[in-house]
Amino acid sequence: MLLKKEKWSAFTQALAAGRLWAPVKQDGAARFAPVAAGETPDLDYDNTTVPAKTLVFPQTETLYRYRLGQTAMELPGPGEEAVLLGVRPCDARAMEMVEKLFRWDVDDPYYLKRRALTTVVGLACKEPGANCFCPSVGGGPAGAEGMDLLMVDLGDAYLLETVSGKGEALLEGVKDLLEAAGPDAAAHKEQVVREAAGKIRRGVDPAGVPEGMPGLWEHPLWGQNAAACLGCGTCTYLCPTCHCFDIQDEVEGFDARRCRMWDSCMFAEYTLHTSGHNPRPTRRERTRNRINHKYNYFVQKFGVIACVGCGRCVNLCPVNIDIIEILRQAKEAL
Amino acid sequence: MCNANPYLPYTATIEETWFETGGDRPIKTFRVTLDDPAAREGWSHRPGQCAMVGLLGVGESMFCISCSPTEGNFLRFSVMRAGKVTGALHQLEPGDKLTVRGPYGNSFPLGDWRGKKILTVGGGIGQAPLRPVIEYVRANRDDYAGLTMIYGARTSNDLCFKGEFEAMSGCGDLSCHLTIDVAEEGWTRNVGFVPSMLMDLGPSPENTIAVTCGPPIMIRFVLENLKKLGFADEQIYTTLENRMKCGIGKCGRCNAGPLYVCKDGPVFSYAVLKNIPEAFA
Amino acid sequence: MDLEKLRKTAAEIVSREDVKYLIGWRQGTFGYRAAPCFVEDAAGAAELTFSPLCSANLATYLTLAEKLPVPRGKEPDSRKTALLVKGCDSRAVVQLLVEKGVKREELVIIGCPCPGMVDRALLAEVIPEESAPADLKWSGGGFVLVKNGLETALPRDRVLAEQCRLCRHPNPVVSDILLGEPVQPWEVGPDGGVDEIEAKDVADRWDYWEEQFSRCLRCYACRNACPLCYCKDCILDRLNPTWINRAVNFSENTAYHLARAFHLAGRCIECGACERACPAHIPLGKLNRKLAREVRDQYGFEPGLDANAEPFQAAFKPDDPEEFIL
Amino acid sequence: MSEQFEPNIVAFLCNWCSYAGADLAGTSRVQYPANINVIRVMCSGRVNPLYVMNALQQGADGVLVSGCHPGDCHYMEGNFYARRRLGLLKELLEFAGVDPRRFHMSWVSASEGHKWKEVVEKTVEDARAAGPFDQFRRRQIDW
Repeated sequence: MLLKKEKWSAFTQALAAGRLWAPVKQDGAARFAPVAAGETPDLDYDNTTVPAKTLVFPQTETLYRYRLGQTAMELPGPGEEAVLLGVRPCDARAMEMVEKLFRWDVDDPYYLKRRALTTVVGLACKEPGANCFCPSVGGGPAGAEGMDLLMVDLGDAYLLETVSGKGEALLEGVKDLLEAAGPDAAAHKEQVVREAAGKIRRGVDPAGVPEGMPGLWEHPLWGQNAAACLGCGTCTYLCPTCHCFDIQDEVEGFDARRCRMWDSCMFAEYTLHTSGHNPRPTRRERTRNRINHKYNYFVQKFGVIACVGCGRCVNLCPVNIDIIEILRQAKEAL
Repeated sequence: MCNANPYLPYTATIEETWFETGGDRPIKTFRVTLDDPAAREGWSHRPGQCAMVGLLGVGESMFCISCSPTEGNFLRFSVMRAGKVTGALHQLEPGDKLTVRGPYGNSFPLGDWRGKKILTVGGGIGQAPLRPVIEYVRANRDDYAGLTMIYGARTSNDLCFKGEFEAMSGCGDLSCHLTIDVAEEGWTRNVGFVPSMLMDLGPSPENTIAVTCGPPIMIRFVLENLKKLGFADEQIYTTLENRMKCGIGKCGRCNAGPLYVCKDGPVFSYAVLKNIPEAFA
Repeated sequence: MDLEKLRKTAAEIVSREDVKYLIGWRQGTFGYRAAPCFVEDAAGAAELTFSPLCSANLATYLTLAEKLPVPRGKEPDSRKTALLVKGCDSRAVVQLLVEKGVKREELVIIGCPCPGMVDRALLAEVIPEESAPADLKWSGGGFVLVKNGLETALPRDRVLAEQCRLCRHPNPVVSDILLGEPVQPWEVGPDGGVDEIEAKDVADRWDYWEEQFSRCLRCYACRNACPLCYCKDCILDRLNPTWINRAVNFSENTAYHLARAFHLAGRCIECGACERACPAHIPLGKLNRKLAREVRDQYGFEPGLDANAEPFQAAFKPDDPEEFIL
Repeated sequence: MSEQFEPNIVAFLCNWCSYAGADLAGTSRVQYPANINVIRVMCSGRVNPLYVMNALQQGADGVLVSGCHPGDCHYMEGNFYARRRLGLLKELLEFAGVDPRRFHMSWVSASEGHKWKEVVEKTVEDARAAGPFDQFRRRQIDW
């Protein structure tokens, strides 16, 4: 279906009748924020600093709450449906990937609940960033994996492609605003996507890396690349596929909750035993684990590289530790 | 794990507590029963499995269940006072409430070991996961060809379950070898490190399964010595411990290489572990 | 800066028996980045660079190294660490010396007088950042971007980083070897960022910081990038007692940032590393500069200049200001 | 709202002077507002700025730190350190948008029961004027 851009405002208004999240720009960076009725989101933005995962896997999430001194535990309610507008293909694909983990063996009710309640309206990329490398890891500027609906910017209109039943239902609700796509829309889309892909300058072919990783365990590349690492959580917190968390009890007066919050494998405390022993004592081991988790362990368990090539960790690492460069070195060392 | 929400624990009541050891990091054992009768009936664990024990308002930590299901319909945890949660647990007395969720992880394949001789090699608090193995084998003593236990700690006061083992060693179904690192007055048993005691005893690998747990450095030397004694990789089992938060393979931190200790473990045969470089880090 | 001389000097130093490695900067892997690098041999020294992109404060690495236990029978590595310093890096070194965080005899300090660094974001506003690593240099009073042999001049005022605009000590205050000629310190104007907040009324200030701190992810990049945040066991990480909950919300974030700023009061040397590291672009420098200003104006103290000074918060004067006391 | 807002004040008093001063006020039947929750510490120099922040986070509308007069410290110089640190903390809180009326520091000696009354009255009055301080409270968000 086709959505003319003059109908964009009406379209978003219709979506904003329910809960709608879309990127907003603030201080030079975009982030997902709720869109109130009357506001029109602007999709002209570079990728958000914090990935869309934060809406299905919030940084802090209450597991259950209770009163101190009592044993009754109250679970969160059923939650509300929400539409997530303008999600980039990398972020959407990551949500799908992380779902594999959250479905593995035991279902994680919190992630799956939010995932089920969320309709992801994706947006194909037109202007990839300087560090985008999604094609290297099996994605692409118009990949629809993990989305319910894909929008492609064709200049004067958006081409809307339904990916799932949820996306279809969403379109059904706004069908008055849409018109049928012409016969040349598909070719137009092809061209837009091809142009976008052509603008991606960085990349590395990871073929052979997952199988080769165990052989590189003691390779000096880990120490060399981790030397400058500060041990902060930027790369992992901004990674759309990083899903590690910590569980803590928090008390305020007699109200308390057990909640989970993002944690990062780059922190020393992450694996620190209470005895003081740390199985990953330095940043070398922690960096090695981060890359291995994405390019080796996850592949072994779920058959896919847990990196979507969004480039956030490269772009925002305070000391320019570059996963593309690490992979290039790893490949060279194979 | 019967709760629909895997993060939601059962409440449980402490029935009995006692100190296993003293010192600045004492070990206290808790005998616990679940409050909900249905949960109590539904609960079943196997030797080697763990459970997440928590205190509302403080936090949760993973502990191995240090009793065998053959001992009765209760749970036992032996906890060393070390950090925030364990410190708070040590304050508890009979009648106090806990939260428990689990059991988590795999277990020792005791069914497959029928007809074999079992050798356990433990050090310090590492004896806690081995205790259910010993109890289980004792309860089904006719199924197994032998049971030998080597257990050591720094001093005689650091030996867990000492009284129990001393009582057991008298009744003939267990050959019990205790050792402490440094000689002390009144100690008539062996003095020396666990790995060297293992060598001194020199158990035959024939039809034997060796199970070891203890501090990482001890495990490393015990494995070395077991290999010297001729044990095949498949005959050696150990149980790992890493920091854990969720217990169900989601939170990510307990991995040793590609294996999640909480799901794929905590019990591993050396045949598996020897290919995991991080396992003995 | 004569890069040949820099590389040659560095190569000589890392070849010395008593030097473990040299910490310097190399060209980044993309766009407007330079990366800290660890040089262990003369060949590695060829990678070193010093450009207007080398804003990372290398003094951070002096206290960051995680030491593994020395294997039995082996001597600990007592060789020196060599590092390149700009003015701000050198002030951090001095402050570390004051706090006995490092030992002077374990350092070889190579001073690089610094005409000022560019701000990556400001630069990207003028010329968008690209995938290929850019080449930037100082020229005349400003900066020049070199791309495909073409030079684009960039006015200094447009792209100079904020902390550099306010820098009073562009020349290293301590060094064993000084490369090149000292630069002429420039006129430092008013600190508009801090003034602007001071001019707000108190409720508006709260709203301003609420908006900023709400974005915080608590990735701790600000803390880890800071050359003077080097406690082995940070009190803000501790769970027992828990000063700051791990939950990420406005209240905890505010407590974290205020505590972080306070712990740097009288210690912060205003290098801007915290703000540069922040992925959420929280203007952390303003908090630190406000406190540094109060310490300077009210107490007459400026950290990181004198290695024999007393640590500010572990000292007092009988006539310290006390107008605020009831 | 006709009912007057009663602020909740946390006061850290040094054991040797201010606590004794407050005690004297009590035994001398000096009347002062009951909004003060006293926490006795051994010295004002022992008051970690994190205590102040934590009190505010846990629902205090104002915080008071009181110690011996300069020169009178039982530990010779503890209050001098407190003065330097808490003076800066006051600047920081104000810069961050915490109303300056919410945080006070005072010197009250063991014999100054009446000064204690004045200090408390001023602190309570100020906090009352500043109003309830809910913005900084730990809130269990995203339930």
